[in-house]
Amino acid sequence: MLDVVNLTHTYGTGPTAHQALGGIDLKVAEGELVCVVGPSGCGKSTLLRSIAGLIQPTDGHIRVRDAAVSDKPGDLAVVFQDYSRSLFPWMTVGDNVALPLRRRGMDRRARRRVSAEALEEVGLPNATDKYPWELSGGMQQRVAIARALAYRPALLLMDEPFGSVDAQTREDLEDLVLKVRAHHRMTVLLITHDIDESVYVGDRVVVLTGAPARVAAELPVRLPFPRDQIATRELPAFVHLRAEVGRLVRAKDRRA
Amino acid sequence: MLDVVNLTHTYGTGPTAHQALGGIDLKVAEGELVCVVGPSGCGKSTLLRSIAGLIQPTDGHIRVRDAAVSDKPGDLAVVFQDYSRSLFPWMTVGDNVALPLRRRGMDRRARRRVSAEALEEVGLPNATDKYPWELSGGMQQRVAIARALAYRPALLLMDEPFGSVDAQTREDLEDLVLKVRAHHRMTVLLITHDIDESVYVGDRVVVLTGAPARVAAELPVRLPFPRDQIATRELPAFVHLRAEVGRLVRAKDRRA
Amino acid sequence: GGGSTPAPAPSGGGEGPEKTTITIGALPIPDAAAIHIAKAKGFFAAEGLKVNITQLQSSAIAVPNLLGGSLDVILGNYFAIINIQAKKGGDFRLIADAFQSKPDTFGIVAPKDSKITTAKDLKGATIAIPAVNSIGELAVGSALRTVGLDRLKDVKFVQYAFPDMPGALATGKVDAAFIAEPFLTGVQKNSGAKKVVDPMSGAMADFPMSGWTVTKKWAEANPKTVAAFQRAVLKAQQLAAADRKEIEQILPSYTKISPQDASVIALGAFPTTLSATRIQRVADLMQEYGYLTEKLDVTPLLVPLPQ
Amino acid sequence: MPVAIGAWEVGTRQAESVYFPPPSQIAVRMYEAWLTGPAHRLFLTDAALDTFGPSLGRLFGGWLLACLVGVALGVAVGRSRVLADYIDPVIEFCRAVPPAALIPLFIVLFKTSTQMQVATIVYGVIWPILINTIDGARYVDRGHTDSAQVFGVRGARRLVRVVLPSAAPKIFAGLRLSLSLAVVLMVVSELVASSDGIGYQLMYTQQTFDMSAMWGSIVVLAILGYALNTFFLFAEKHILSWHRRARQTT
Amino acid sequence: MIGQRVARGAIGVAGLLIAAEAAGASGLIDPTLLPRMSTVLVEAVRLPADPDFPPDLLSTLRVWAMGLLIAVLGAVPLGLVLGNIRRAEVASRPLVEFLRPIPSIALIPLVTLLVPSTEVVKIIAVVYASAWPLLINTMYGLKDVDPMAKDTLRSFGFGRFAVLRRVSLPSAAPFVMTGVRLASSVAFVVTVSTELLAGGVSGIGVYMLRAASGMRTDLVLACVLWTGVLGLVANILFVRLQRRAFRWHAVGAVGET
Ligand SMILES: Nc1ncnc2c1ncn2[C@@H]1O[C@H](COP(=O)(O)OP(=O)(O)OP(=O)(O)O)[C@@H](O)[C@H]1O
Ligand SMILES: Nc1ncnc2c1ncn2[C@@H]1O[C@H](COP(=O)(O)OP(=O)(O)OP(=O)(O)O)[C@@H](O)[C@H]1O
Ligand SMILES: [Mg+2]
Ligand SMILES: [Mg+2]
Repeated sequence: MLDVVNLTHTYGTGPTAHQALGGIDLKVAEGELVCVVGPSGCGKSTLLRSIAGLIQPTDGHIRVRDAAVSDKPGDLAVVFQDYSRSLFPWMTVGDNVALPLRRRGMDRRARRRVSAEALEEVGLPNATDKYPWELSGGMQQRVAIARALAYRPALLLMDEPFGSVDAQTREDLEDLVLKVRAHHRMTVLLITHDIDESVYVGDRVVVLTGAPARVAAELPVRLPFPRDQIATRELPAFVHLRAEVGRLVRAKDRRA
Repeated sequence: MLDVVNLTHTYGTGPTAHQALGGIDLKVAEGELVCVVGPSGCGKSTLLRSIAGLIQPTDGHIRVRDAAVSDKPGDLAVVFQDYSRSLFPWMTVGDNVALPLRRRGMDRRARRRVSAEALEEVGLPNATDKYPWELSGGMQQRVAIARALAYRPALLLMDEPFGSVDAQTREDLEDLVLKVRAHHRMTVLLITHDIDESVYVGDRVVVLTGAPARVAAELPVRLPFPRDQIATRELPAFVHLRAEVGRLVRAKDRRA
Repeated sequence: GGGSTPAPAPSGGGEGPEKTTITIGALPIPDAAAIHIAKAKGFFAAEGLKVNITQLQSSAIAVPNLLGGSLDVILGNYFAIINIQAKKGGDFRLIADAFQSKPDTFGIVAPKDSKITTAKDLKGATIAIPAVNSIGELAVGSALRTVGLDRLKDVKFVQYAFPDMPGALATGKVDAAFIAEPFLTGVQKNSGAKKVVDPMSGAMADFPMSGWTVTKKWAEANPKTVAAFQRAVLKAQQLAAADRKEIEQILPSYTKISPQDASVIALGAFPTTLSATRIQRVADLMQEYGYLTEKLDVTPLLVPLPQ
Repeated sequence: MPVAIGAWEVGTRQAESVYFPPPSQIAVRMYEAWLTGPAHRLFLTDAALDTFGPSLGRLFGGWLLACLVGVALGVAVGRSRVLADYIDPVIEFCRAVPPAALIPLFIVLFKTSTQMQVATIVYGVIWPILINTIDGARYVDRGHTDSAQVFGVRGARRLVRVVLPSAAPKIFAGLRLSLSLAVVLMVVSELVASSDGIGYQLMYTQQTFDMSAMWGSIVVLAILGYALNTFFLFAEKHILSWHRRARQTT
Repeated sequence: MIGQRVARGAIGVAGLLIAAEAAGASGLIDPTLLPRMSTVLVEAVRLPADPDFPPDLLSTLRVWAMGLLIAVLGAVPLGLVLGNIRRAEVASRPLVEFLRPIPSIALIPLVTLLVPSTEVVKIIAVVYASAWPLLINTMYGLKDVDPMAKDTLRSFGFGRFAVLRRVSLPSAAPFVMTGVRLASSVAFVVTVSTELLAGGVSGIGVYMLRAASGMRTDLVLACVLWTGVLGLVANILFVRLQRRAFRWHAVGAVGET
């Protein structure tokens, strides 16, 4: 599905140039959910933006379903880290979620219905007619998630999507992503700082090290499905794996 | 230090009005560190903005050091939830941190020194001459924290300040806040979604319920100082308290 | 100062002009030739006057400049000066005559293939004039009246600057144009436009066009300067009246009229006297055509030339 | 405002200049000339209709045309670096050229006087719209363009749903500037080749030295500009309500 | 990069000139009425050699610069006040909106009556006309400031004025700068138009008057080319300045499709 080979990215040129990605290799199979963890500023968002076709690699290449990534994006959706800036303030929340659905060939009514359903799923049944700036931070983040999920992309990229919501909502959203993924066979790449989360939702955890970013380790997560917030987290394999990931993240010089 | 009495806030008027705060009473003593937890969208940020004097209460009142909060706020600093928008894109990171220090009557050199120190403390020793948009999300968040800490306010208000950083950095920052607080006898009000964190750094945890926000419970945290990321978290009292807070947060209807 | 002739003003006393530096406003047209000749030949300097010449685009803007004090002397279009004087918009003094029409200095022209060939054909036509309520309108009105047409009922006037008139004629935006030299020669030569009628004939033959104008206040405050100016301009007028070569030479220096064009265009007359009877014609004709509501006596406006 | 009018009245009465008649006299003159018509025409006289009608036609024709062309071209140039490279210098060149200096060109280029006048208005008022639109369209927030791109919002929809709303505050500044500029250009365009309209009236009364009537024309222009601006702000308030509310701090 | 942009710009300008020449050559524009672009270009190149022209050019530039400077110094602060204090804006709006549509053509004769200097009259006309884009763009720029940025500074206890100076002004600055660029060309247009209308001792417009009086339409159009070039050069300088001062503005956004 996704094939990243020797991906390198350098911001700027000359003396102030900053190499963010230092040759990343990553393969994600169809339907897989890969979690990416790594220290702050190591280059996770840069990786994600490259895959989304928003920035051009300095070197290496990215193929999604065997097609090179160009600026005409494939069938993907992104939940940005800076979610509040990714919502359009001139549209209601419902319109924000419905906007991309036109590409799915839906008529007006279908778009409204799908958008309302997605908002309901993220716990915002009454927000449809509000504007993004009338919502709290966590609510805006959930709108961004709803927009991505409603779109039902083949590839879903999420950059710390649950950072601004409370613990309970976070768990619900984790389960929601698992459910939608299973239902629609989406491929998901999820960046997170929460090590428990990476193990709980992931099929695989990729650990990055910083300055410039490289893949430090890849750990397959061999936990049974369906996962359960209480039962899964109590499994010895879970406890073991999360300690392992924690060690790997901490082992590296974390300051970029 | 901080005295919130029957604080009520309603956004907008007429049929679309939304009551965010439904009469909040809260007292914070000089030097105390109070953590506020509560479901997404319940009104935490609204509470914080009211205390900062950025929005006017619809009812009730707020006194900081026995002076009513007016639109010219007292000696306080805020780390906003939407940190990226609170940094000024036309200034370097160093200047962003140094700007408020003008009010401290520091000269140019002192401002630069203090700003560099604060950036060093949050793990960004090399970012001084960069612009905010050249930094990653987590790095921007740390700049916002550095700015607030460097200011050494009597009252520090933080809205999910560690949401975008990795686990290791998060722990370092928690300890940094504890250290600075002890050193300068700051009063701190910290909003967080991480229940462990609220128990680890707080002297007291305030649990809010939503729509409109009310204080559901207040739990004193009787854990010894100095706190330690490994030792403190292993204490039975810690484990017990965090379970207690978790239950309280989950107990309430979390959907606003 | 070079007051070689005794000061004529009754106020008398003292040597030399009161104001030695004067600013003159004039249009870049043949009418203004005298001051340029006077300046070039040192007539002003001989009178102890230093002159600055400001280029103006129209008489409409000249008057506010004079009243506001930016200019001391302007080339006043008699029609405009008398009109404003009558309406009490200013109190003027004419200190020298400048220009008078002669045959072929103005013309009403129509495009080459136009059906308009005589003044009679102008009935129903749209005619370009440089300004409404101006000498041009009066002249066209007079030409129309000789063939029994009325300027208010039978034609429509629209405003175009002289340089734009050939274009307006060629594209059919107007049927005819009241046009002055050198454009009159130009449009006939370049576009083959033909002259329908010479409006400066009959009642308007040898019609006074413009004169050097100051305000009453300024004239009273600076009688010797006025006299010095009059002497200098008079000398230049005499040269101009005597020999058209003088004008042909000076024209290219303050306009962009080429020496070749200057040698072929029709020139008006440069009067060497300041005659109340002559200028009264303008006021009377304006009254006859309804531009003035009552008779205006121009005699008090004239500052007699020094002998 | 009443203070300003009061000061004007007192000032002009003191000065007693024919050129600066007091506003009361201007008002009387305006009333006689334009408002003594039959009731079913809102008391407008024939003179008023003959003067205002053609002027308003040219004004709106020119302004709307300038809006259309300005916004369309502005968005194109703002969104395409390549196009901008090619035509930026041409735009910068053209907008420093006074419309009055182009009248000879317009006379030759356009068939009728009305076309010529509308062209003059368009040429004169398009620049603020164009420049502000270019700026607004060029600097769309990165978060917004990125979102649009990854969700495949492209082409016309991207223009209508993302670029235009984002540039709207700037476009509106340009539109507001150009609206009163259109009034000015309407006057300029009526100085040449015209035999009706408020600008013609202004020039005619100036030439005939009818000062209170001339001031009457100026006052009409001022009122016209004020009225247009009021309508404009009203429309803006509705179209940009999201912006106003998102941007207000309380 | 820069080289490519200059080349493209040159191609754009050349295209315009060629189109104009073609209009003349093909007979779309009658060459007896308007000279061909090639003729005009030759005259435009020759103009600086005409001893009359350089002083005229300088005089126009002087009026332009003075007028623009005064307008910027006056209108930008006024825009800041009106954009910040709603009550001031509402109170002054009628006056501003009554004044804005009054053409300088109507005002010039009246101002001439009161001011005994043609140069000052021109400067007043320039200031009057070029103040509006500055005022409106400043006001709209202020409306567009992110409230979060203002809140940040307010929360640190900075007063209204400090917020205006340290947040509103820098954040609105790029838009104000656009206003300056607009005002700059308006100032050129008004300077030359005023010279055309009111005349004067010198100025490009005065040169055009003289040229028109001699049926030298080619020279008139050559002057038009010069005003265009002056506007272009002034704009290049302003854009340079803008790029330098507001790098953060351009980087935060994308320009490509
Ligand atoms: N526009 C830019 N210009 C220059 N440098 C940049 C830019 N964007 C990011 N960087 C640098 O690239 C590095 C990686 O940034 P990136 O945003 O990918 O980090 P991240 O892993 O997402 O961090 P975080 O977890 O804090 O969001 C950082 O050191 C940052 O300073
Ligand atoms: N500007 C606004 N206009 C209208 N309603 C608003 C506005 N800002 C916030 N609200 C509403 O007020 C409620 C509380 O918002 P607030 O931002 O205080 O929540 P929060 O507790 O900070 O949530 P989160 O944890 O998601 O940040 C929400 O329901 C939100 O929709
Ligand atoms: Mg990131
Ligand atoms: Mg919040």
